[in-house]
Amino acid sequence: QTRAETLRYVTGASVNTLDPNIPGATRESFALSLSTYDRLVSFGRKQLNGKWVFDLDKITGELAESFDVSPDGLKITFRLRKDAKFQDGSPVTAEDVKWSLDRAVTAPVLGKNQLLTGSLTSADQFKVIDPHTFEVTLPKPDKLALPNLAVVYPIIINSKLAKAHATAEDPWALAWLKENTAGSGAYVIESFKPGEQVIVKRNEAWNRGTTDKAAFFKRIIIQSVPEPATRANLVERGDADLVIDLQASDVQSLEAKAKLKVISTPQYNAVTFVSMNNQIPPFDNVNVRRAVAFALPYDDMFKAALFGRGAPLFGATWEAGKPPNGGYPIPQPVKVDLDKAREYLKAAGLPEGFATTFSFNVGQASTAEPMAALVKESLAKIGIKVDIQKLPDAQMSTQINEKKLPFFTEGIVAWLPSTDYFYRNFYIGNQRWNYSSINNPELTAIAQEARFEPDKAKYEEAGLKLNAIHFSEMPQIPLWQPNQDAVMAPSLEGYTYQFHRQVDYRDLSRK
Amino acid sequence: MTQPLLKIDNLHVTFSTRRGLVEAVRGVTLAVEPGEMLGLVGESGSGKSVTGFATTRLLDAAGRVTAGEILFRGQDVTKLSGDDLRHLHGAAMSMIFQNPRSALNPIRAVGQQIADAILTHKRISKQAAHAEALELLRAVQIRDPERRMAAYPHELSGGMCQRVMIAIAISCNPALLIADEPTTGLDVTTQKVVMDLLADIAAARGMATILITHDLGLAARYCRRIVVMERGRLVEEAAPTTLFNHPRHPYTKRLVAASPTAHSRIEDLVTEEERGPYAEIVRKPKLPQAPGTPPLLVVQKLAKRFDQGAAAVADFSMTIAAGESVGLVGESGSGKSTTSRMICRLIDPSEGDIVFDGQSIGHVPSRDFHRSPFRKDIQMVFQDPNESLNPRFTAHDCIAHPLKRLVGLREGDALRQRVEECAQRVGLPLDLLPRFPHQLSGGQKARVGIARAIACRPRLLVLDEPTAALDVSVQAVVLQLLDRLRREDNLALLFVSHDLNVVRMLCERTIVLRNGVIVEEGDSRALFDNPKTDYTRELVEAIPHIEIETKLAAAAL
Amino acid sequence: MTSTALRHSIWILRGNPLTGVAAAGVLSLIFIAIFGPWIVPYDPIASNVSQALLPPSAEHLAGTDQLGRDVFSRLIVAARLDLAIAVSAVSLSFVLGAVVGSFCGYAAGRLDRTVGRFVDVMMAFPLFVLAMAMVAALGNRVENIIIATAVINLPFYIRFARAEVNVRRNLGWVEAARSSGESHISVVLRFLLPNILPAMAVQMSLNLGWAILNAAGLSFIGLGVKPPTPEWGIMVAEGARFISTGRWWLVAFPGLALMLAVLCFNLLGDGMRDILDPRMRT
Amino acid sequence: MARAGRRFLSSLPALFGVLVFTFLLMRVLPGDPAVFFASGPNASKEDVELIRKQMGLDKSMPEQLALYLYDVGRGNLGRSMMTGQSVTKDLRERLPASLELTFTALLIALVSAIPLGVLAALKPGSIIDHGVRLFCALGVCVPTFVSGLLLIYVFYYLLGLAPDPTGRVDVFTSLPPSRTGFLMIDFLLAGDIEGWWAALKQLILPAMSMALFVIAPLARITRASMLVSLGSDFVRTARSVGLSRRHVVVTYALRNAILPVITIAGIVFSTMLGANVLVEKVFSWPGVASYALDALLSSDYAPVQGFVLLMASLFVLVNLTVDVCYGIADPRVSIE
Ligand SMILES: Nc1ncnc2c1ncn2[C@@H]1O[C@H](COP(=O)(O)OP(=O)(O)OP(=O)(O)O)[C@@H](O)[C@H]1O
Ligand SMILES: Nc1ncnc2c1ncn2[C@@H]1O[C@H](COP(=O)(O)OP(=O)(O)OP(=O)(O)O)[C@@H](O)[C@H]1O
Ligand SMILES: [Mg+2]
Ligand SMILES: [Mg+2]
Repeated sequence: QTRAETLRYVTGASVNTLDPNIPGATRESFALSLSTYDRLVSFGRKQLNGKWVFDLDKITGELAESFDVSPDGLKITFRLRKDAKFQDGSPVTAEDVKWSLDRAVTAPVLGKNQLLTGSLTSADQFKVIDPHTFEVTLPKPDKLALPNLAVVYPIIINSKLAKAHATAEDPWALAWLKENTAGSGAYVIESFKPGEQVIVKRNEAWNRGTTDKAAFFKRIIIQSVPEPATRANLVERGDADLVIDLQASDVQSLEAKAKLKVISTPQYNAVTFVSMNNQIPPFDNVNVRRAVAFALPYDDMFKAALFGRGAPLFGATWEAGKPPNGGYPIPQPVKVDLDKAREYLKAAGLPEGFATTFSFNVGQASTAEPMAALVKESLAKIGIKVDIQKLPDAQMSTQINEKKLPFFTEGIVAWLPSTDYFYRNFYIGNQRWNYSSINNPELTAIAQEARFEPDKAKYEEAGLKLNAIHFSEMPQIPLWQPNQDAVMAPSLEGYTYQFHRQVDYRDLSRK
Repeated sequence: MTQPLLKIDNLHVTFSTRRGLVEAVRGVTLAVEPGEMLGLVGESGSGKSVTGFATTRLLDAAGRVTAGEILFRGQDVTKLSGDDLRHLHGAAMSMIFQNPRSALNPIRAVGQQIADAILTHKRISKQAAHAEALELLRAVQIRDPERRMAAYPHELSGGMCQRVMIAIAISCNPALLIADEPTTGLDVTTQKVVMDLLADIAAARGMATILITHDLGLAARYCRRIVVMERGRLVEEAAPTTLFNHPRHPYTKRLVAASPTAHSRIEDLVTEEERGPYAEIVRKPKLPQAPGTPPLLVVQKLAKRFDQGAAAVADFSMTIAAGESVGLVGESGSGKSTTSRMICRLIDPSEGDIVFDGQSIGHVPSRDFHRSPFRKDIQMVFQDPNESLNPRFTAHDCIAHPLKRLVGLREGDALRQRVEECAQRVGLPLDLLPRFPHQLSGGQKARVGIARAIACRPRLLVLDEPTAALDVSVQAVVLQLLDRLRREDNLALLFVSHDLNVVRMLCERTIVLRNGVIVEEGDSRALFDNPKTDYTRELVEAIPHIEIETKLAAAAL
Repeated sequence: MTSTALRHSIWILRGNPLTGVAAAGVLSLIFIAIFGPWIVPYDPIASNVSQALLPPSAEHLAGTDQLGRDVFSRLIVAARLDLAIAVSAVSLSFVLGAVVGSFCGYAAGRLDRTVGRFVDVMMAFPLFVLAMAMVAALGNRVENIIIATAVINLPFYIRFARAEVNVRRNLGWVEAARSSGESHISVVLRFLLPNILPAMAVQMSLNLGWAILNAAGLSFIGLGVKPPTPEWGIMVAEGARFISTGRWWLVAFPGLALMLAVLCFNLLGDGMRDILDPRMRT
Repeated sequence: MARAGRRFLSSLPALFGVLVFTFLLMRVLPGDPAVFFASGPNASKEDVELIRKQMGLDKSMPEQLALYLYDVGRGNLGRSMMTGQSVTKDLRERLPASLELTFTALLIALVSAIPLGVLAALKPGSIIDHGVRLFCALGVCVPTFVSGLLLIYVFYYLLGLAPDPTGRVDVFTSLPPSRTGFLMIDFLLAGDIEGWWAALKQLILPAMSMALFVIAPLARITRASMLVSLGSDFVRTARSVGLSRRHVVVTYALRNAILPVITIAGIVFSTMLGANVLVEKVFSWPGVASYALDALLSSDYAPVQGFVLLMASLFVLVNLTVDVCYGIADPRVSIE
């Protein structure tokens, strides 16, 4: 093998399991699983502002040669590729598919809760018609059913191999699959050192790529390098081919040097917020939340924390105060306006301001820290005294889960970014992801209803309503969608921004 | 006239220290003939060692010969350098040092160390050097030399270490041997053996020797000629007899007087002038004890066991009457300090009782004894004056401390007067009171220690080798002082020492301790003249007597 | 200070100019710590994003940071906090360690062995990880950073005090104090402790530097003091992220400040050791 | 040997203390590991419960402690959520990396500190002495992460002399069969000189930045004890019989002076092993310390507990080794 046929990818995170379903799996594990396992279907891609991104609306076959959705939308029939083989050479059959999907909805795995969002909840919904035909039945037509089969969890596992390693306590071979792969994917694990590096080599027999041939790179090295500046040095010196999670300042300077290819895609399925806990005083008062929304130094934050690398979600003008569309997220008509903020505070009965803490997690420090300093400085001007709290990641998630943080910054991401999905997951119920703990019956009702709304116009209508409620309630303040900056050797091609915000190695090739 | 082996002419040595230049040797002139043994005596700090070091060019980096010359076989040693110097060391002249244990490399086998010395000057094989080293060990009369070759210094006794040291020094047959206090730090019994050996070897090999010591008796015994140094100067040079019988220089006179002999009495130890106004008191005979007075201190079956193992002291009983002085002697480790600390109630006895003035104090835990009314009645003087004063207290503070704690005096005139009074009684000049310990000499520190102990007018004073670290001349003064205090105040003394000469002079009764058990006790003179046990006899015989005085005097006639 | 002590110190300094320089450095550091907030040209926490990341110039002597704050002003103001952290952490462990250690060293026996074992337990801990865990557990407030730093220093002080007292406890003057009517406790507190102070002062001076670095290390992994408080460690840690983009001033100046402070403390400690230990020099 | 055995036994209570203390300390951490690891985009309450159960956190504290102690007794240190591996396995794989780095650093430090200390002691108060002092002080006044980053910036990024700072060996070098876990040794055993060289090159920078930090204490103690032993009586004896200067300095003075250095080196080694967190992070070194750091920040109990236990045991082991070395170097010790 030559260096040219090898892709060296460096990342700050690390792969900790070979089965993405294992609780605690990292983002890098998800990324790896896309290459080592196949799913029934996958997302297509589209161009957004000249950059390739995944396309939620275009589902293409992966192990499925083709699929049909019945007119009532309750049955999806998949016809499997006859030439598809697992990495051990055995053919992929509908039985394997059934076992794998049964596992995803019944075993104690991460996939269970994800597939639920696509109305896939029970093994009864999966049926083997013949060795190469497979059928999924839905209780209701659900437009997220098919996309859900393209996310990372519903991997198709070589059931014979897996069953051979299953035990009575572990019928789904969770333990074995954590450290072994039994897939049909484009790459085969060559070595796996958790926390350090994974090396995979090409599965020559794999032909389910976009161009119907094996993946381009013969070998991929996925290596953990915790220090972001070092990662930047590595690509710059040409020792690494690709890196995605760099600091904004490094990307800016690499871009300026113009020696490397820098592809910056706003993470259009992600949002960074300043969240307020709507249940904790004084943030239970909508006027306080509005006051904060008009006192944040958006431009400065965007510039200082992100070096302007992302899509801002502030400073919009909404005609007649109405949201311009029903998408999510949309830029909000907010900007720094301290007089307005003071008025809201007065309206809230807190003209003198109050004291609170603003939290962020250590892992996010490089962007959150300057942000926090600016928030503190700006809010001080309207009398809100902010104490900045930097929490280790585990503590932050615990406190969020326990709804103890009054005021903090976080980011969210949706693999299947549709308006109702966002609202249902991040604004409803007493659950962790409802950062603002908002409890608005109207919003809840609209969002739940919109989920099964087949009509595009009505759906848009619901989106508009939701966005309007969001603005008037201001449960949390969307700031921006940060860029995913992929920095790579100029010879690399085919990079696509993927739903899981990682690289799909199968997309890549070298000129 | 033959050329002397060594001729030192007007030697000046200066040290540069943080307090400026210190002239340690100022104009020493002396000569050593081949084969002769010359004694170099003087009080501590008089420049004896520095003279020796200058001669062998082993001075500290800070020291420099500023004037004069040192001619060894006609060659000026001060101008040598490099290989010439190395050849001088060991091969031409060598040194024996005071503390043999620290003078040997602790982590190198002694045979190896001797061989090292041989190999630097002779081009022979390692085996040959080894064999020669063995020969030397035999020559210095070490028993079982084959085995000792591989021994490390810590496995040898002090005496054996000194023999090894001598073996190293003579390994290359130097013409001149400088022995700097070769026997201090050894116990009395070994001292004599080592000195005899040294003298024999020097005589047998025709080596000239300079014997540096502050023990006039020792020098007198082995040397035909003695030079006396004081504060860097040579003050007198004479044959031992002359020196003893007709010392000319005042310093020599003092030195001679202060050296205790088998027959000297306390009052002889210091010269008339020094005795001064107190002569009267000392001469006054002791008041006879009224019969029937209960003894001041009764110790009954005292025993002490430390954490692990055997008893350090066992079954120790004694009494002391008011105004009486009792000596406690015994070899090192025999339990003298342990006993005295128990009596002082600084540690708790494991068994037995201590009755002071009719009241039992043995059962008051030492932890609480500081509150006892008897605390001020029993005081102690500690062995090493350098370590017995708090470095952060001035002399005044030291003496005032017990007064403040035990008598309850406050800072003020009354206290100052008491302190000054104590200082006067121990003969401490009042202008020394504001000084810190490091600004005082050893003798002065000892006086401060005694002043502190007597400040509260105790009735019993326990002294744990109070003079062991002092010069003879200072020791004389201190002994005198103690005796005087005892008579003046009717103070009882428990005097711990291993210097039997001193005990004999100072104490009426003596207790001999061995391994924590009393082996003999009785009237001092009787005990020393007629020891009943072998152990005591050994101790007594090892005392360096200065019979020389008479013997040499006879020879000189 | 008596005149002899003064003369003595001058003699030492003449032979060892580094110590003199270090002493001067520490003095100016203390000066800056006290008067820093009044001598800075800019508000150290006022942001000005339009002026962000400017290289050093006449206007901003040490450039500006990501938020357009004047690095020089921040450096000056940080001196107080850094010194405060170091001094209080070290004093805390010093006081505790000296007292506990002296009592153990004095008592010997069982108490000593028990505490000795406890100290062993502490020493056996990977200390930096212990500090991290403590800050993580208690929250990254300045007090907690101080406590964590103090705790990981503690075993060294206990050991040190123990050893120092151990060699002194049987000296004549200690027993003399007891026979002058002092209780055990006051012998330890009023006699032994003051005597081991000079030796411990050396240790403290060396440790001050170490404490500053420790705080910097905590900052580097994100457990340092809270933003936007200026602190050298945080500034270095933040600046380190910019090394590769050529914004050297962000790491160089705070690094230099940190370095100079630690250097001064170390050299001073070294020099003090020599002053106190005549054996060390001729 | 018996002494070493006794020493070891007497340190068992300390180890036990460390064990329990760490256990408690970890539980005091406010982070809930279950919540943290259930942070996939759709993790629900059940997922959290599931992880909690997997980690045994659903039981009461004393029960957890008892279980933990039982497990440790059987050599099972639990499972890391972070890497998904058993902690024993993780530590076994990573410890050689840390040890190799620390050993090399200590070696570099000793090799430079001892001559420096000796030089300074030979001419106390001279320019050399001050120079050494300044050099050492400079070494300790830079945080290791800064010196590490600077070394990378200069030697890797600017000059390109050093290999990329990404772990123990260049990714393109094929690894030798793992026999000892120490790459330097494994490469030698496999006869792969090129690989050995590659591994050595990777080692130099991190080892340097660690060594810089410990040269000072080592040089300082060397100087001090060298001064003491140069001023001692036995050195004077050696000089008085005319031994050559080299012989006096090396065989007599240095060999005695090295004894306290051994003790300090032991302490330095064990503290370095636990404290090289930052160096491991900066150089992406797959060692135990950075492993523990990550675990700590994500409240992953088992690895932190395992790490602390490992460090404490190593501490005991190193102390024993130092004792034994001391016993060999100093004949006086065995007598006590
Ligand atoms: N290294 C040194 N630095 C400074 N002064 C020194 C040094 N060595 C000796 N001296 C001084 O030189 C003087 C003579 O010292 P020396 O050691 O010769 O005395 P000594 O007669 O041998 O005494 P002792 O009987 O106590 O051994 C003393 O006053 C001492 O202070
Ligand atoms: N604190 C202690 N712990 C254990 N053993 C001790 C202690 N103090 C003294 N010993 C032991 O008690 C015995 C008697 O010691 P002590 O100090 O009383 O002897 P000594 O006669 O004063 O000797 P020296 O003449 O050397 O001062 C010795 O064997 C010593 O080892
Ligand atoms: Mg002398
Ligand atoms: Mg004694």
